[in-house]
Amino acid sequence: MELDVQDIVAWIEKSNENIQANKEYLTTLDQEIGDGDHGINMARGFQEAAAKIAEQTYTSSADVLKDTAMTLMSKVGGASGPLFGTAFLKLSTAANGMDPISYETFTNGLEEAVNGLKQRGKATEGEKTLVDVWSQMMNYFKHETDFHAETIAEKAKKAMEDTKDMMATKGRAAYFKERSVGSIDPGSASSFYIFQALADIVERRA
Amino acid sequence: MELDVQDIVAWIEKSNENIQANKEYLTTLDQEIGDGDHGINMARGFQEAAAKIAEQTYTSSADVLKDTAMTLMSKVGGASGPLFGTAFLKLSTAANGMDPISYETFTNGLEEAVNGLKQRGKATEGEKTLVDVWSQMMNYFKHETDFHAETIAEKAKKAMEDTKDMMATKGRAAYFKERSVGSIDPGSASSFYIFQALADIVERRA
Amino acid sequence: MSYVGIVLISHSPKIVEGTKDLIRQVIKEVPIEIAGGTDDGAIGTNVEMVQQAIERANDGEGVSVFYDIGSAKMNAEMAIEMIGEEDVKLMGAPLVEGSYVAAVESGMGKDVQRITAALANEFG
Amino acid sequence: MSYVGIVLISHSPKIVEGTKDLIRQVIKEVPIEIAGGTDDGAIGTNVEMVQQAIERANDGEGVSVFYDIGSAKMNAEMAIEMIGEEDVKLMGAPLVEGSYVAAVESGMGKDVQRITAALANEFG
Ligand SMILES: Nc1ncnc2c1ncn2[C@@H]1O[C@H](COP(=O)(O)OP(=O)(O)O)[C@@H](O)[C@H]1O
Ligand SMILES: Nc1ncnc2c1ncn2[C@@H]1O[C@H](COP(=O)(O)OP(=O)(O)O)[C@@H](O)[C@H]1O
Ligand SMILES: [Mg+2]
Ligand SMILES: [Mg+2]
Ligand SMILES: [Mg+2]
Ligand SMILES: [Mg+2]
Repeated sequence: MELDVQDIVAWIEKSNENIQANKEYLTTLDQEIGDGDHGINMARGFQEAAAKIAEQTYTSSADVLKDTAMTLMSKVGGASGPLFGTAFLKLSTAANGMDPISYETFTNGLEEAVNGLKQRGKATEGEKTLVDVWSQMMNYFKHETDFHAETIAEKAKKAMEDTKDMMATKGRAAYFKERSVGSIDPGSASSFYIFQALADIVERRA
Repeated sequence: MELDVQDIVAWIEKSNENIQANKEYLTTLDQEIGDGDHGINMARGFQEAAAKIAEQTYTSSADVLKDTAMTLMSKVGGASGPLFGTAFLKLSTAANGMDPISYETFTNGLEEAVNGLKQRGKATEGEKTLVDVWSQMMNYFKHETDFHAETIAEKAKKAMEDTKDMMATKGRAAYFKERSVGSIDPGSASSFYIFQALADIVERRA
Repeated sequence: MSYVGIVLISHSPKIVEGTKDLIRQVIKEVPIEIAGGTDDGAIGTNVEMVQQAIERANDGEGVSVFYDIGSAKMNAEMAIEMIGEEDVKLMGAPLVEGSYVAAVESGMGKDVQRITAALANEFG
Repeated sequence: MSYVGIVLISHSPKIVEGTKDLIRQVIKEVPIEIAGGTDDGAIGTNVEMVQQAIERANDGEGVSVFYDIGSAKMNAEMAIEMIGEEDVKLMGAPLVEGSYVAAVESGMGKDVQRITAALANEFG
């Protein structure tokens, strides 16, 4: 299966829907081990990204992903802004001139995104950040050979839930040390909604 | 010679006059190696102290000195507030129950004041602070046996001028490192005006 | 439950107001009191304002006191001596960064000693 | 004469306004630019505001950039990468205390390298 420009547009739209629908929940998670703005941040960023994309007709997935990245970077307002911005920018770079996007291209993009996230956040796996979701998804994608809607969603959910038992050592949650254990990482939850949106697009196409 | 309550009242009044008259100059000194508020700080503090003392009839020098100390502490607003406050508080303690104040009592008070200043400012001689004036004055007082108007003023002036060639290692001026060399320390200049006022009182009595 | 209070002292009222805003986003229960500027709102510090802030911030669990530069420290030391309570501690850690850490620690129920240790660990 | 500029980044507009006030009392000539809060004035940071502040602060001598906590650092790093100039440096020193030192050093005509060294010396 390949993803065309309209699929990528739909992915961003669906991600935005999921995040708007779960805005309160994301905020609740961030209240437990952060400053309680993650839902607001992500909702603002994705709302603007979706609006920006709706304004235009795109002929390249890379452009959709790049506009998403730039909007998230400037509009989110918290740590997740530069982070999701970086992830989508790396996906954009990998997608450049590759329409429609093959499974392999997408997987390469994911790998670059994980590298970018780690570099931007100075974080690695196991630190209770969104890196944990993106990294597990990259491993899963590398292990498979094609998009599978159901397992994408399942894997992302599992990766998000795995952050619950971790102790945060990066970002705001790190100030809470041992107290951070027992809550799902907010950025990982948003990441799950983004992969869940991807699964929906894949399913619709299949 | 001894100093009675009226002399101490006159000392504070005269100190205030000197400081008001040199407010601009003190500010200029502090602009060179500080934040330019020393004249304003000292003028405000001494104005309030003189006003407070004018309100009441005192029967004890210790009370005059204590009211001066407390007013300086709360009204000066900069580092010199707690410092001059400490100096006058120590003079007050030494004067307690000792009216009229003998040369010896005054000298003891100066010694306590220097100890207090050093403790409060974590400073010692040679760091280009008001400690340099108070410490030299204490040494001079210990060396003499009675108040001498002219030499008090001379010694204080000399001690103030000696700070010019020092490099500041305490207070705001310390940020300027080598650049602090070549300017008179503002707090030492105010200290000079206070000792000059003392000399005037001594002269008037003589 | 009572928490260790946080007192923020700065030459500038805005710095401590903003720092309090930053902490309040995360920590609601811990007492935070500020003493910024002189009593007439100029750049400077005032020992009475510091003393009053410390007294307001003390719910019985003590207070961690933060300052910005030089003379704020002197006024803080003087206020702390005047108050004369064992569990009111002056912190050498940076004002904004340090007080944020202290507030989170206090919100987790740590006492003054443990907050002081956490700051020493973080800021050396 | 040109001086190394100072950029202050904070989650709170007030913190950087107050810090600028504090520095301006002492140092008049050095460019100081602030990026506080999000573009709608809430608590947070904004990469574009940071980037613009750095550009305004650069008189050709480079810029020392200060931030308060976590995500401000990430936005600062990103802005600095986007600008891609050698003499724009992110400082690990505390926002209020560090920028005060840097401003005094810059006012004495020190370059970015020497300011960075002075801060490392002071704040480790
Ligand atoms: N250094 C970091 N590396 C990777 N991810 C991080 C880092 N700091 C924060 N995060 C992610 O960002 C999320 C918080 O985002 P958000 O609440 O929007 O920002 P802020 O923490 O600035 O308020 C966290 O849940 C975590 O997943
Ligand atoms: N740590 C210190 N020890 C002794 N004296 C000091 C110290 N810090 C500052 N001073 C004195 O205070 C004077 C500056 O006072 P002022 O300008 O009123 O306060 P600020 O420096 O807070 O603006 C200096 O000239 C110096 O004599
Ligand atoms: Mg948050
Ligand atoms: Mg935030
Ligand atoms: Mg001054
Ligand atoms: Mg001052």
